[in-house]
Amino acid sequence: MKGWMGKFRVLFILGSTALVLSGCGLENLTALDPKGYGAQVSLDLIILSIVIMVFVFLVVMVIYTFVFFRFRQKKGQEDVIPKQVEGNKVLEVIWTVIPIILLLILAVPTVTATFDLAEGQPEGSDLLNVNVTGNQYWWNFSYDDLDVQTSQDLYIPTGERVYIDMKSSDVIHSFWLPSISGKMDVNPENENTMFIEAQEEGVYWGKCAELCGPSHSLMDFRVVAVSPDEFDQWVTDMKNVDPEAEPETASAQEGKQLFSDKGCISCHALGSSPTAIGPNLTSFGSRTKFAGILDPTKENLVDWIMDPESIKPGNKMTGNYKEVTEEEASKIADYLLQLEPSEITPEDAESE
Amino acid sequence: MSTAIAQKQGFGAILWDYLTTVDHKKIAHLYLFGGGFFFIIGGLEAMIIRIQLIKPANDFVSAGFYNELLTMHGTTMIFFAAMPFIFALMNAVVPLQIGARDVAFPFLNALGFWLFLAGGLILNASWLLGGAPDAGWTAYAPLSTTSPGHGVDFYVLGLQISGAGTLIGGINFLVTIVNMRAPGMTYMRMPLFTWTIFVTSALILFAFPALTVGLFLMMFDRLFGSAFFNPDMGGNTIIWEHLFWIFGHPEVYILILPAFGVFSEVIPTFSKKRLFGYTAMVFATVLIGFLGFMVWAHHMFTVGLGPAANAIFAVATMAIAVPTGVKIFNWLFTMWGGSIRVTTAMLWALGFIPTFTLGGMTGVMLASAVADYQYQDSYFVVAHFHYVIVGGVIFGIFASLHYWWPKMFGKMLNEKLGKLTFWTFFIGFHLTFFIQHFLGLMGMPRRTWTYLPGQGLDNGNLISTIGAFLMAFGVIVFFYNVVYTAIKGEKVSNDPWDGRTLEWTIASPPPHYNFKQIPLVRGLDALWVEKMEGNKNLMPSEPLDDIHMPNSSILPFVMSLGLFIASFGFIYQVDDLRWLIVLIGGMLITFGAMFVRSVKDDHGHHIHKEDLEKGDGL
Amino acid sequence: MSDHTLNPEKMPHNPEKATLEGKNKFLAFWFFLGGETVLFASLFGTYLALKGSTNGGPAAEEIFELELVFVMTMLLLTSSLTSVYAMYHMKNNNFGKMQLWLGVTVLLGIGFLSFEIYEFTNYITNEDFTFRTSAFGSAFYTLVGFHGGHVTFGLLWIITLMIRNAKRGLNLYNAPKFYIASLYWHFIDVVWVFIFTVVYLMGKVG
Amino acid sequence: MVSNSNSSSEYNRKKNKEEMKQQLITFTLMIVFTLIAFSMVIFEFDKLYVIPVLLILAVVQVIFQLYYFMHMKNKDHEMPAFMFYGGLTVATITILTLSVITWW
Repeated sequence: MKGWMGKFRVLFILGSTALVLSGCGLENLTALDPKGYGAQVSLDLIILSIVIMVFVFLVVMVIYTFVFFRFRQKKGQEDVIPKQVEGNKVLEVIWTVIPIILLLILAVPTVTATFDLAEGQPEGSDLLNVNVTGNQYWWNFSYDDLDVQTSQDLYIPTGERVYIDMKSSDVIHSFWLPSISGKMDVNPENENTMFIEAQEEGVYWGKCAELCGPSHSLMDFRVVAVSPDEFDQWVTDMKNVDPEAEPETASAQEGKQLFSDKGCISCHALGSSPTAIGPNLTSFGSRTKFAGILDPTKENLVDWIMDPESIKPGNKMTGNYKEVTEEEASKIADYLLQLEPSEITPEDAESE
Repeated sequence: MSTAIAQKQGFGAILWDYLTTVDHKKIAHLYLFGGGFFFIIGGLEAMIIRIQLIKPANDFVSAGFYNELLTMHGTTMIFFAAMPFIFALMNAVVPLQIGARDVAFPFLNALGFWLFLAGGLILNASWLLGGAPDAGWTAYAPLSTTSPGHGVDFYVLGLQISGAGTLIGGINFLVTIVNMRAPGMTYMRMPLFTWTIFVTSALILFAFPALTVGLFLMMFDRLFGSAFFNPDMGGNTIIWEHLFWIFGHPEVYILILPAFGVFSEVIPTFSKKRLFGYTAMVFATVLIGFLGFMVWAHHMFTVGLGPAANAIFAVATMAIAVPTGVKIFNWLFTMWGGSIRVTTAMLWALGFIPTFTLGGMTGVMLASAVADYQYQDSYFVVAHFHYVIVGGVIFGIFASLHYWWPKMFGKMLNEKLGKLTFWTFFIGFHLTFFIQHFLGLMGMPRRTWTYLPGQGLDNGNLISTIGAFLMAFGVIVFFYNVVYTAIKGEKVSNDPWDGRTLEWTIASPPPHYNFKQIPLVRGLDALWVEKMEGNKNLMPSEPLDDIHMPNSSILPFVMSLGLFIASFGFIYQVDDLRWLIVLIGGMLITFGAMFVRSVKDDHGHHIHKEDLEKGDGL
Repeated sequence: MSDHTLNPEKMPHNPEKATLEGKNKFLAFWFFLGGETVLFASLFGTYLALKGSTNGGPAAEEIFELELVFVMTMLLLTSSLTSVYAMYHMKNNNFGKMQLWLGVTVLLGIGFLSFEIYEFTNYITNEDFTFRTSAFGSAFYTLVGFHGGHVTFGLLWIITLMIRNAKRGLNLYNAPKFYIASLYWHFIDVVWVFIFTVVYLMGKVG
Repeated sequence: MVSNSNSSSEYNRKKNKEEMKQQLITFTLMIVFTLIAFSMVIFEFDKLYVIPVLLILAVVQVIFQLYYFMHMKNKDHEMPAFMFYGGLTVATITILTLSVITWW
């Protein structure tokens, strides 16, 4: 489908630049400005279907406008009785056959693309595999082959397919990365697989697209696409993390103590230990957002620790740790903010 | 129990008359006002949703409450506004169009209405009793099965009971149309509206049982501890999705086909031309109905059914565009060469054609499975289904109400107010929903309580909310029109629109026996045929004789009341087993009424020839 | 309608379809059965999707007892024949014999139902296999239970009809009622044929 | 007139009897099929072979029920047959779906 799609694409790029300039969504979030393979395939089909459909719509509207102005009852014609036409077989055949042809033009690339995007991982390839777990209301990413765990921010290398195996720990979620790949549901009883492939570096927005509870709209995540070298660096750094490492500042040291005293540690894992009840905090200091939606400032983090319910209603953190004062929360925040085990951070992806 | 008696007596008598009526015309009134009531509730919910989304990071309503609103908006609008409106039209028009004195089962007809009302009240009672359902109108498990509180229980029982009513109604109209057509009305002489109701009723018959089972399974899971949708015990949530959509997709056609039927009556009447390609239209209707059962999995493209299933359902879905396109072109060519009068009803039809074409366009776009990976569960889908359901069904209902109001109530809705309603609603509608296509593609998921600033979604949502207010204004004007007409409207003759079908041959509103003598039908557009031959009315097919009519009965109301009561027993027995008493009591009322019905003979009554000759009716 | 039109001296050949009400009932009931087909299909589909999900509880091949199912099948099949006999006598306008054969049908139905109740109690008490054991358990009891519910309703329906009309005999008003009750009874048998095949026999085969 | 209606009812009686005979044969066949089905399972025939045969036997039995016991073979049953087959179509795709594209 690529060859003849090219012409449409040129047309569309001209048109879409105009649209983007006039505000067609946020870069790295909108599906209209694809940065990944799946999103590109989807957009090609979207454009093709729009072109066909706009053609149909124009035909309808031309007839409609003509009929309306030409045959509207005029003064003095109230008693005119038009000829009662039964129908016309030729016309019926025409408007049955032409749509069928138009639909076939759309159906063939649709079927091809459906099988293309469903392609599994080739046998014996060493492509990256990530296990994605959807939880109310956060995402866990586990690189099982690499022995690395992370939450909320998914790091991937650019230019290669990353296979993600998705499963939910509670209700159905849907993993949606508009600018990279479209979406797939995350079901509780079976594993769904899709691949994502980012073509350029960047921090891409992801969202949960299946209603999953009160904070469904706040279940955002991000994909950090970095160059393969940077990715390898990141993996090495993450592997060498020492979860027990002492922080440097006194406040952060106290924070570390509070982190275990207040019961945080019973839900949140550090390092590569497998998924716990809450997000893995190994590289918390480098997070693009806190709790998926808050700008990464200390103030926001303190607010979150003090009262998560007011920020993400229905989350599972509320009420599951001992009460903290603002001062204690600030110390815990200091501890968490210095958890930056890797030099590779989202800024590397964005600065490119 | 006739209108004559009711008019002489007070409010109590009228109320009793409506509680016991089995007259299809009065049941149509009941459906219309029942549907109107729930339409207002669903509309208010929609307005709160739009106010919440007017700006980013808004907290006009809380997240939990928002989920209740969106669930109730969807459920109410589909099951308790659109469906009863369709049933109101069926009841008001079909027996008249086929030249029958009533439906095949007048008693069941009343039962269908009261079950619908009981279901709607149960569902909405949840607002007052600790929270509405909050898992979306699709109620995907396990979110729905694990949802705390009793909200989803109200959803399950409300839909189950109203669904039973719908099923009864569907069978009733199938039999009515098959068995009770006037002499000479062959299948290929049936008005297209009756045809669409026939196909719709068949869809109801085959689609609703799947929902019934789905709801039973969910009820067992929530109230009796079974494990159908509980993955921890081997359950499987996809079963719910399949059962829901095996019902859910035909449901969309159940709603839209009658609207197609309405336009197929309105457009010929106001173009003064017979429907272009009647045979093709009938065939297209049947084909749409049939294909409606083959495509449900296009709601599940992202579920992970695999590429083969996705490809098959994608192609099958696209196929539906063909008969739908046939219909659009046949409507256009009905107008071609006609003499178009732009009344309010016709205005809605004229507004419908481009709007629905857009909705159909996005429908085909959605059918392309891979493109759907982007649209699915985004605002693009929200825009699409509002284009077809509002732009198709609601436009159709507005058109039909303006068209048949004089027949139903004997008074003409005010045309000026009608046109004001149309223009505000039409513009408001496009303002609200057109922009949502783009919001979806720009990354706004469906059912989202709020969105963050700086994602490029602010302006679109603001425009959308402004449009919603305009739509609300249009609806308010319509309700004002209804009240205005009731008080000041002019009485109309039998045939105010220069109609073509049988319902325009009798008085407006019709006497309760409809036809003094059953007419003899001599062609498609039976009245038009006679008009062209210079006859004022149809020839009777029978001599004037006693007319056999069914008796009114309170039993349908009592049966529904019993189920209404029993539902609360079902819901609350989880908390306290003493509620089982309520459950059993309610069921006893229902079964008792059924028992009375089956052992008490009811042969109906006769209106005597002499009374008919006096022209009085009773 | 006057008594005369309902009790003509000569019964027509098909008394169940002699009046418009009868024709309507006949057609509506067939349509209803069309809908019931989808209802049971949904239950069968659910059962097939979940029959392997035993969640550590008993599986199909471990618990089903074919002897019992065979007896139940024979009872229900025979009751289908006896209700055919009843309709045969209805068409010959022999009310007494119709009542007799309906009575036999009811007895066979009660027999079937008793065995089913025994079967369920046996599973629950001796095999520890309940509605809540596993998804398989839920699906099994729901499918077979829905059928059992239909049997119960059918029995109550036929008994009510028999008692109500015992004194006044057959007429054009109640003939359609008897006829559709017997249709319902046959449909119950149709469903059972699939239950014993799909649930029990195929469950035993594995 | 009287004798005429008598002879027609005589004719009907005969026809009913004829039909009853067919129904008895149907019943016998159904019993035989049931016996075959049960014994195939009890004597543990090969699974690959048993399941399709079981299903065919069930379908044939149901056809007997529908066409003979429920009279679908008689005239005036076009509409019932049409709607029943409508239901059967939806039923088939429902079962097919739930047993094929649900996981596994």
